Amino acid sequence: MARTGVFICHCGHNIASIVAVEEVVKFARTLPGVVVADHNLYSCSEEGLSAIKTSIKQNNLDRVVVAACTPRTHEPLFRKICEEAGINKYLFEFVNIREHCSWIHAKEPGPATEKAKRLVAMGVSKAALLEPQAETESSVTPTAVVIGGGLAGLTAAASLVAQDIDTHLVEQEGEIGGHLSRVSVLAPEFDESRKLLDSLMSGLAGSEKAHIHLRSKLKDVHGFVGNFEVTIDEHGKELKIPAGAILVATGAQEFQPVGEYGFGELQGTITQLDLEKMLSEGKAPNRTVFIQCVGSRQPGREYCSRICCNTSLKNALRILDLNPKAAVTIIHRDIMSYGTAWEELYRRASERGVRFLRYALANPTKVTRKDGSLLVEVYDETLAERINVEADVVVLATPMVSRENSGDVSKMLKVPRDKYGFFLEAHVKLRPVEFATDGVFICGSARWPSSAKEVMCQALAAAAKAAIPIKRGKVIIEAITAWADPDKCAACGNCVTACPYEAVEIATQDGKQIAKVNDAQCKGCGACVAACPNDAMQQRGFTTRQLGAMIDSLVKNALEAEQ
Amino acid sequence: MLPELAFDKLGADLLLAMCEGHGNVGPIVISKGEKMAKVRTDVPYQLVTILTNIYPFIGQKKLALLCRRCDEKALAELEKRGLVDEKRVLRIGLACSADQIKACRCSDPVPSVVHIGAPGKPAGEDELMNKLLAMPSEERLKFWTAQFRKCNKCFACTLNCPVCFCDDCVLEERTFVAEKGIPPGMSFHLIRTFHLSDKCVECGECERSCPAGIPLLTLRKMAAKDMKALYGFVSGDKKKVSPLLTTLEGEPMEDECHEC
Amino acid sequence: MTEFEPTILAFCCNWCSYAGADLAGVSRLQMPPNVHIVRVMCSASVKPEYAIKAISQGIDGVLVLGCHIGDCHYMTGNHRTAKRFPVVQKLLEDVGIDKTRLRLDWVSAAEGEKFQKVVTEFVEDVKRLGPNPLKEVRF
Amino acid sequence: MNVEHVLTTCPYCGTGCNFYLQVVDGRLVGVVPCKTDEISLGKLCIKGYNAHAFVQHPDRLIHPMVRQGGDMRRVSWEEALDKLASEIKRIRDKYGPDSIAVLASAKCTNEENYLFQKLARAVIGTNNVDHCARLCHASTVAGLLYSFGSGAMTNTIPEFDNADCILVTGSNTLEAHPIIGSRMLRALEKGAKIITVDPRDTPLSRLAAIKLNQKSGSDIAWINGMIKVIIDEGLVDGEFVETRTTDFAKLKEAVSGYHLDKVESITGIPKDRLAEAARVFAKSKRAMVAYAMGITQHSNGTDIVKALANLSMVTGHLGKESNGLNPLRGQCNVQGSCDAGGLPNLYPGYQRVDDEQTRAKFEQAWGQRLPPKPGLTLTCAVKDALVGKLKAMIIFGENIMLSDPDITHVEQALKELELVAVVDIFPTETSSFAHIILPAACYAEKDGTFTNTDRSVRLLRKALAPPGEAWPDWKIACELAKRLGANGFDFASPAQVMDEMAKVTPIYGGIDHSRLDSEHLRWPCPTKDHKGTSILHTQKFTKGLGTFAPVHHKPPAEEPSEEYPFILTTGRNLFQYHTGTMTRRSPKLEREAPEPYVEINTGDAKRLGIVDGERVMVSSRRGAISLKAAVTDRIIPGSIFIPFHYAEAPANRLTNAALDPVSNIPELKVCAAKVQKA
Repeated sequence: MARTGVFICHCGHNIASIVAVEEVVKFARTLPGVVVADHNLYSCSEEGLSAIKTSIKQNNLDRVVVAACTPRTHEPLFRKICEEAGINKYLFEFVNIREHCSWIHAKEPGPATEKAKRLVAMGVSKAALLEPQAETESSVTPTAVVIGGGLAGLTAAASLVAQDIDTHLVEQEGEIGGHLSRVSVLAPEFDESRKLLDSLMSGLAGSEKAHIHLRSKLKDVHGFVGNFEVTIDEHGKELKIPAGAILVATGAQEFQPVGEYGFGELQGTITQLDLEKMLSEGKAPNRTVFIQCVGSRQPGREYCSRICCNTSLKNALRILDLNPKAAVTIIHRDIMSYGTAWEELYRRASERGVRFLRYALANPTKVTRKDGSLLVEVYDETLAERINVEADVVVLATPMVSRENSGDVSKMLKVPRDKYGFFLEAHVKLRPVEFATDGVFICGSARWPSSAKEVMCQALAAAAKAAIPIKRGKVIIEAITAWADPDKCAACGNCVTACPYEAVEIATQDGKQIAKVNDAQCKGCGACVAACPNDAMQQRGFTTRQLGAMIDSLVKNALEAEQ
Repeated sequence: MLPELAFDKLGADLLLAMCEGHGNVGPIVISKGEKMAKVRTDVPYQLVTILTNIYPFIGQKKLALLCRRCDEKALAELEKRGLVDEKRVLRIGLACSADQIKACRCSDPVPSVVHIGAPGKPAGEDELMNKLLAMPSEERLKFWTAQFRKCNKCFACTLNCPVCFCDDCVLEERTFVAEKGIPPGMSFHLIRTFHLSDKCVECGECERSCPAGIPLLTLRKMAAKDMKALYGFVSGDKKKVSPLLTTLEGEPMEDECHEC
Repeated sequence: MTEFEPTILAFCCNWCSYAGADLAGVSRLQMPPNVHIVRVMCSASVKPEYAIKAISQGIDGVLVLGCHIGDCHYMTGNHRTAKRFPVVQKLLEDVGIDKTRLRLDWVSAAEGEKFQKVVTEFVEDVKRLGPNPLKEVRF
Repeated sequence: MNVEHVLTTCPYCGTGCNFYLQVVDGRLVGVVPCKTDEISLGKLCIKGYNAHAFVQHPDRLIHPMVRQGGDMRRVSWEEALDKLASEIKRIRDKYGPDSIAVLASAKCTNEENYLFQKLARAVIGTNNVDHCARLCHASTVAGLLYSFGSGAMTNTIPEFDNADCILVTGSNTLEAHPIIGSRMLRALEKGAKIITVDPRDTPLSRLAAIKLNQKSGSDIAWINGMIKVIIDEGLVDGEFVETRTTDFAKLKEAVSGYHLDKVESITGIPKDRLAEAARVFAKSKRAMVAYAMGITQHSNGTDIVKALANLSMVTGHLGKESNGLNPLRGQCNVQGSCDAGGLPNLYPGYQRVDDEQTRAKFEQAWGQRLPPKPGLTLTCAVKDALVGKLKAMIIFGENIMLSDPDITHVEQALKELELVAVVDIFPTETSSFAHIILPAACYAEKDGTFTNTDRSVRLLRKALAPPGEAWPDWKIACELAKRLGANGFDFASPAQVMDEMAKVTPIYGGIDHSRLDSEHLRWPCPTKDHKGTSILHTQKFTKGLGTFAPVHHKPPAEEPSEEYPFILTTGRNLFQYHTGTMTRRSPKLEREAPEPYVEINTGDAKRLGIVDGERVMVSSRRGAISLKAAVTDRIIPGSIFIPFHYAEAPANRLTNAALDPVSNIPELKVCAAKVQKA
């Protein structure tokens, strides 16, 4: 029989003002296996924690249940306390009676208290069946592979090399730089991108730690954090790179608005990158019209590409610098020039006579050719009238879209993408530059269209994160992995099919075919558990007996109470 | 004659069939040269189930068995899960008699190759199923609870099932089947139906061997109808992966929100 | 006779729906206190057996909440969830249990409101159905 | 490689289902039902499906063993049998033959039981031969012999299918005889009305049209009550009573006092429900009564059986298809072991040992003088051992240390004995007291016949060799007899034994193994060309006229008191069988019912503050056991139920050894007990 301690947190007034904590404590004392139940003002405070610790020792508890806030933020803390008090941290169970109870039932103290009791009972019943777990360690190859040689990839690579880590930079083009090399100046500061590129390159060129692979494509990835094997195709010949971490910096690409506003047909309709080229050659047209949100913020591609407005503002000003008499019009749906520096750019543009006309998706702008020049017919939402603007050049500000090969990369690395094909980080706030797949990191526009500055921040962050396992030299795998009970397993292979990470295989063990799970490869999603027909597959910390017991507990405390 | 067909034509080492003996009809396994009494195809033994019991012991030998359409489908379900090797299991196609088809309410009675018997016409839809589906749900629940109340937990339905491949059945566990003792109640039958939803070949052996006379085949047919309606899935096709294990890739995704 | 208060069991995945529930809490979004959440890592790990067990034992409704399709922390986990549960719903119907007692839905970590909406709706739906008939059945 | 499907008979309850044992190269891998079997129709219960599981269990006894000081020493068969023979001789010479008792076995074949009783009577020279039938249907044998002249099921198992009404009392049929239960379910589907009378809610009673719960030990009251209703409302089958029975007047007089109010106060059965049951039963065209231990295991068990016989005769529900009185025998061969003469007062075929001519016949057949006076019953043998009158017990496959009442006394008795020889397939609670242990073959390892509860004589076919040095019991009996200097034990096979048995046993006269191999025969089967008998008493009763017995309600030997407020009743559950020697070694069965428990009514539990699954102490005047409480509405308030399978909490520590004066069956179904939190 387990010796369980239950600790209910007041969280100041957050819980206690709604849930009758003492009542829950009294109830908890009646639960099977509970030897002590107590409450703290703030369980996570110093005295709260030490109270729990002493109680564990005094009552030699072997299970701890804390009913407080959410495990997503506080579980590590309480697990640590358990360890310090000398019991395995996996013998701890968290019950959420704040976010999932007091805060959302603020007007029903009575029912909220009853619910809290039931939740605690469920937690206790699970805790009783928890088992101590040992976290497994595995070694780490002190090498990083960066996929993509644009600003993101370069920055990350440079940072890794600077940390004295062997780094392979894999670029599919014939030259390093990506978009950076197709853009001459970077707003809002208008400094030359060339300089930035050179400084990053010099960081790499000098070091024997840096290995640059041009005209190289990712072909295959195997293994897991610390022990990947990355196969690339370096113009024709195959190369296998053992690596500890992988950074995805594949960037994005400019959307080609074929067919829109006569793009591709009408001479003079171009994209931002075409314009960048013109400007870099010192050519500045007399009459320029920018059309914003071409192919974005519309059905099918709802997102805002975030950088196009600023790019147009930057280029409008550059045109005026090169050709002060030039007429520049920006036709937009909203100008997104967020942040002080960018807003300043917008102010300067309007001061220097850039015309801003606002159109709506409902009344699309038309571009036609009329005796020698382009005629842009726009319905201005502000004036509520149709305006014709003549132009030599019409710049179509199109969004960045995901690389068409991002799908292959996602499959090879087993990392998710959103529906637009951009990669999805593990958690937007908590783990912004990591993937759920340990040892694989994300930065730059591959995740989301980003400005140079954002790209670099992300790249440095990703490099820093990637360096952690490499510098530590070992990775610890959280013990929520799955295992198969050899006595029950019928080797039907459902788990193998279900596993998104190829972590399960059917192997022969003393003459019998059974499923085997590779701990390091298992991410603990439990897909195999649900797929298993006879309950042979189990996930540590979420066994079917544990969850089954929670259901039984709810039945007992909710339904049998009814009668 | 069966042995000739099995041993000489198909090149089997063993033959599994059912024949007369001791005033009864039962299963028999013979090797080449061994005698065998009168074969009786009118007694519906589930030969695939019998095969799976002895399969682990036959080593690399080839075994030929009398194979109705349902046996054929059961073998397909086992093969695609890597549980039997098609090269070691040879089929002697047996087309069921009209009576058998009627008794099984069988909608798919003709094996791909017919060695014995004449192909018969499929039976119509399961009358009980249609009757039940036409009922208001309260009635339906009454019907099934009354049926399940008779369950004596003998496990005949799983033991005799050709596509139940687990030695240790989850229905023997308390984990999911909460009810102590007998009858095991609703979860027992629902879980079993779910487990079979992507593999049941509607051979009807569960119903035939149920001492309580619960219309289990009808329940299976209902599930099969559901799988068809949901995923166009029909079991017994070696190439078809269970829809419960395939992903939705290529299928349309709903509109999303990403900013967290 | 007091109004029928259903007992509802919910499975939430650690990455999206559980976080969504947390957000709902942080945002103080009020909802009926009938739902009891069991945290799992991914909706793909929720065995249909749990739902069947719960409903067989008289639980009035079961909610399974995962990440939106395409957003699964484990790439394709919730695809499988999406395949499995409609089957269970059908089977429940086949034996005469209203399938609305089992609901599968997607709630992202950002969708506190959606979590509130789903919970409130579901509790309403189950109230409309009344108590789980299996509560009364004696086998 | 060699794969065989061997058709044989189930070793568990008395239904006698046939099935195929799957044998692959000497390894037993499974059980396949026999779809053409007239009894089982290709259906089996969970025990049947697991009948292969224990056979090759590592615990099997595989060597003869002899006690030496504290522990058992492995010896050769020679040594073991010589020792046994010399011990028997020594004790017989010193104390006389009646100081020795042979326990035959309901788990052994007819042939073997025939040899056991022949060994006792013709070789050792005592009628002290008995077996566990004493504990189950001794009262049936006695009661029905009195009423009908034959103590077996009057009808056959398949006939349940076509009954319009089935009265089931004292039988948890779906758990104890699942496949007979499934026949009743078939009848139910066809619209038959099932009436159950039982202190417990059973899986069957939950499906019954009329469900009556009587207080344990009040059976004669409700039966007489029903008879009174039937007489008062003119529902008697006059013609049947007139032409086929005698002493109706006595019955009429006897039941006249059983007004339904009085009956209700004794039994707790609401009077109108009882009256309704009486009408339904009497008015049905085809009505069957099925009963078991709940009726027989009482200190007035014989009278209760007679009462049921009265009920059947009054309504004329006898001697016709799907009309009859049917004791459900609990073990694979308990019918056969009685048929074969494993009883102290009866030779094979229910021929009395105290009848001059019969004895002469057997002396002639066996070439030996035979003891004239009936021997000791099992229950009396234990009592005699306690007082030192009995000195030796030769026990073939019985586990009296768990199956018999008041095992504290059984234990003392066994300790008192100078010789305890146990022949069994597994070590048992009883064998731990043995001086000599002999390893036996189990059902799957030998040929022979079982006679099931509906008198079908069914073949066992050897599927594989016994483990180690184990021998079939028939061989052991023969070898022992020879060492005791006997002739007439040179049998080469059980078939030859059956041939001898048939010669001296009229009801088996026409039966031999070669016929049985392809024919379904039920005794009486007097001649080789006789097809066997399905329905008994069709034209006349075995004894001529059926005799009504005026019997009266008598309270059980022990009634609830201040100190022991509960009525304890014992029995089986679906997953275990008797003392568990076989089922508890079958993983899937053990897993379903792994531990002892006491069923207690929800209300009573609440009152005592006991929650489901909690450990409690149950005690009676004879002892106490600790086990888990199973709180349920499926037992009536004031009663508790404990299955007797579990050595770790043996129900028979508590039960009362009060005996029925006629049949010596103990009152296993009623004793006073108390329940406390442990």
